[in-house]
Amino acid sequence: MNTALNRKQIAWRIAQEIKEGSYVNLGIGMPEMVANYIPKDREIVFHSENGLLGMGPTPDKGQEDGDLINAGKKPVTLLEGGSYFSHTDSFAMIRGGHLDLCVLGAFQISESGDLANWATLNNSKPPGVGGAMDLAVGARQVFVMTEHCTKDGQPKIMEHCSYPLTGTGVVNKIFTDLAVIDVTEEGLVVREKVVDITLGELQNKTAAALFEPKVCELRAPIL
Amino acid sequence: MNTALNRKQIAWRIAQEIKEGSYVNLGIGMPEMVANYIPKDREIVFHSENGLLGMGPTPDKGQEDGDLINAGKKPVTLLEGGSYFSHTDSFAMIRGGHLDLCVLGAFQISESGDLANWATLNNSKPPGVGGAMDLAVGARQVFVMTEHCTKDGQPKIMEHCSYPLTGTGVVNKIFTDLAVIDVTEEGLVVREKVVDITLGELQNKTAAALFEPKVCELRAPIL
Amino acid sequence: MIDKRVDTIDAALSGIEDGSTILVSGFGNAGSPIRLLEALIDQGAANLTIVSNNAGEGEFGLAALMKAGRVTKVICSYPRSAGSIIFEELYDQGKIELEVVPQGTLSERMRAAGAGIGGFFTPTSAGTLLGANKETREIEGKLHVLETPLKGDVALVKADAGDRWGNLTYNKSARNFGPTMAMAAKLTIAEVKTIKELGEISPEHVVTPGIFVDRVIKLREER
Amino acid sequence: MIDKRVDTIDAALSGIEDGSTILVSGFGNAGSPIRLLEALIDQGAANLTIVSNNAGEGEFGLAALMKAGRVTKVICSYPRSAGSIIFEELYDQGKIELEVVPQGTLSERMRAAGAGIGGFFTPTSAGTLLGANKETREIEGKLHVLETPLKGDVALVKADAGDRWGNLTYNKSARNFGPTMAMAAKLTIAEVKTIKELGEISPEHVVTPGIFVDRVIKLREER
Repeated sequence: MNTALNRKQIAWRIAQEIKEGSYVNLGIGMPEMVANYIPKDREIVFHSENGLLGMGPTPDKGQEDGDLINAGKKPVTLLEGGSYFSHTDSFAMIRGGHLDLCVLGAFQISESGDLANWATLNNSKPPGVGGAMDLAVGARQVFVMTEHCTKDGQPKIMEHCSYPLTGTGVVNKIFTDLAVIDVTEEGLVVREKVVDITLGELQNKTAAALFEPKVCELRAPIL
Repeated sequence: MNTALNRKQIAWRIAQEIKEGSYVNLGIGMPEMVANYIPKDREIVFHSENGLLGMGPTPDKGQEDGDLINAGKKPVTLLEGGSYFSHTDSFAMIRGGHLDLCVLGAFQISESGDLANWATLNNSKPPGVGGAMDLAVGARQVFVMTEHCTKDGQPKIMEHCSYPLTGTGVVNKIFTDLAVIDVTEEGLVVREKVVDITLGELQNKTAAALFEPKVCELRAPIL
Repeated sequence: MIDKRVDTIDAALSGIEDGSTILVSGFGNAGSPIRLLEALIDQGAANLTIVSNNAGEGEFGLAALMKAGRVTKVICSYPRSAGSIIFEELYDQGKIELEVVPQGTLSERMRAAGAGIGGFFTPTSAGTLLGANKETREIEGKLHVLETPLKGDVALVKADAGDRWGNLTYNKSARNFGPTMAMAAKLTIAEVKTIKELGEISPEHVVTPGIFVDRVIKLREER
Repeated sequence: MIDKRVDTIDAALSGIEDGSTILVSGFGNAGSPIRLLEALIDQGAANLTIVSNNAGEGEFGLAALMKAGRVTKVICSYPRSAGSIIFEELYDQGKIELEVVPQGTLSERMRAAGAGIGGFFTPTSAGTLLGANKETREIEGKLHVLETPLKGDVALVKADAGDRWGNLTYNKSARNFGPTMAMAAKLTIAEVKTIKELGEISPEHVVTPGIFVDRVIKLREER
């Protein structure tokens, strides 16, 4: 049996961590899935950097509006209580420290919380940064949502990132298919891991030292 | 016969100078009078630093609204096409060079266009600057509206201001009860003067060199 | 459920500590949170630094708070209003400190605090007394001074309507400093005339999105 | 009478010169002034620097202008959108220069240009490739980079409604860069869906006050 989480389950795990009343920006791609698993009794306000606060779910087929899209340029809706504003005001929210949380994807994360998620070493195509650097430095907390290793098995969590950085010392917590890891001043502290991997195996898949004062079981419902 | 202009007439003279479609801020006090003499066929948009564009005249008695005031904190109205905005946006207009013209009062003006209009040398009361420094550096053109001399006959136009400055090299044109003077890179150029003063007398009332390549008659209707 | 509405002035002002920097909206009386200011006397916080465009008038609102001896410093653009008697008395007695800031710089410094800007260069006040001790730099031929962000521990803001998410609208020129101060404080408390149901304020017309607001209290107009 | 409405696309685009820096609103297609961009091909201006969040998609709008060989440089946060084929082709052929700017910095740099800010410090991009050649400074323990204002010769902005004074409103998340770009250019041209009578847009709901807008043209929606 493999208890590694699938993407939906990582999204679910992150969603459990988001407090009632939080202002949250979900990065483009995988992190967007987090919105689907927010516990029903929690009211969360989602922010989108293109000028939305109170972003709601994908509209029903035929109800899409080209003027109402999210940062990934996909059609969304706006909840009651939501608001529209300019890019400048939107990034004032981000950069001014008004977002409680931002969830981002990552190519690499360092043990000191550096994040690399916008460019690789060999960019065959022109690199784009979008709002990643603003979100990384601006949000009060930055969660990373990622597979623990790359597709070819290379660690993504390492002593130092080799890819160009998005921000330095910005990541607070890493959620992978195998573990939940806090980035602390003392280093990477494993808070949870899936049952069928040993701490030794987890360390082998991680290119930075892991600390394990007290590790809980990482589990998610079938999704 | 004394042809020196009274305040209404100085205001009238300045009003003639304001072009159709201009965005104009009138400083608190004397400069506010300029609005009364804009030729009827010219549409001018008045800005007030407390967040108004398209400011209209004083409301009728009983129609005053404490939430609709000008920079001098007096009740005003808003014309059709006007808008309300925050102080930050209002000063973005001022400081970003979007106002065509600002008319300010002055304690002193130097021949290089320095303006002193917010504090004296002996401030018995705590000095306030308000928006004067922002307007002085931000407006595309700064007109000064002033008596040519102080009440006790001292020149207000001088080589160097002795009072604390509002801005350096900001004044473009000076309108007094006696003359209209351009501040140019070559110095102070008299464009107009009232008929019953000689150029020599005007120079005597001015503590900086005046140039007079071609002086026209300054006159205003009876007001 | 997110609910920023509070029922009592005590709840609205709870937690404001001695020594706080308090941003107070308003230009003259327009947009001044008079009731909150007067209730702050009972709340008891002392040793306050007040950031506001003016230094109060008469014996109500901000002036009453000053008269009660709670204010040790005022940061403003224009302390002398018609009837700023209390402030002038305290100032003459050396009982209150004054920092005069140009109006546009005052607003922009608070915006910088709200928008995560570490400092900015402006030509306003360059070459004047108010810019005298500031770092300067010539940019495109114009002398600029470096200004720092001005952050509040608390903002007391008067708005027109508010909802349970903290969205705010303002009335006419009473908008003035409200939107900027709401962004610039750790704790933003808004006094409103009307509480609206969520969604009643159009998302296109929200002026201050709820992310900037912590508490909303409905208060009767007093004057 | 002030009347910023123009009847033809030729009149709207007249005077745009070779070598201009053009600010183009929009986030993906939302708020992109597609018709104006395509008409700019006929207008003939070449050697353009385009400032826009993205680098066009498909073969319409911005992409069409690029395909016509009129664009020598793009300043954007995210050149690679779904279908940014034309840009990528030109980039690979070395026919177009690219400057990647973090999205929030892009918007804030234009706001600085519009608001008369000579430069500002931001932590965004500090310690990364994009901040590598910039002046840095540690402010409150955080590394900041100095960013300069980004001014346009022209802004092409898509709004929702406009009036003869140039007041604009926007639709939903199509607001994005419009209000900021309108402030930041010498010549701002707005494409609107509806022309309103003066006063029909409530002064409380104007998003871009007319002072920032030079020309308004009503264009049919194309897509």
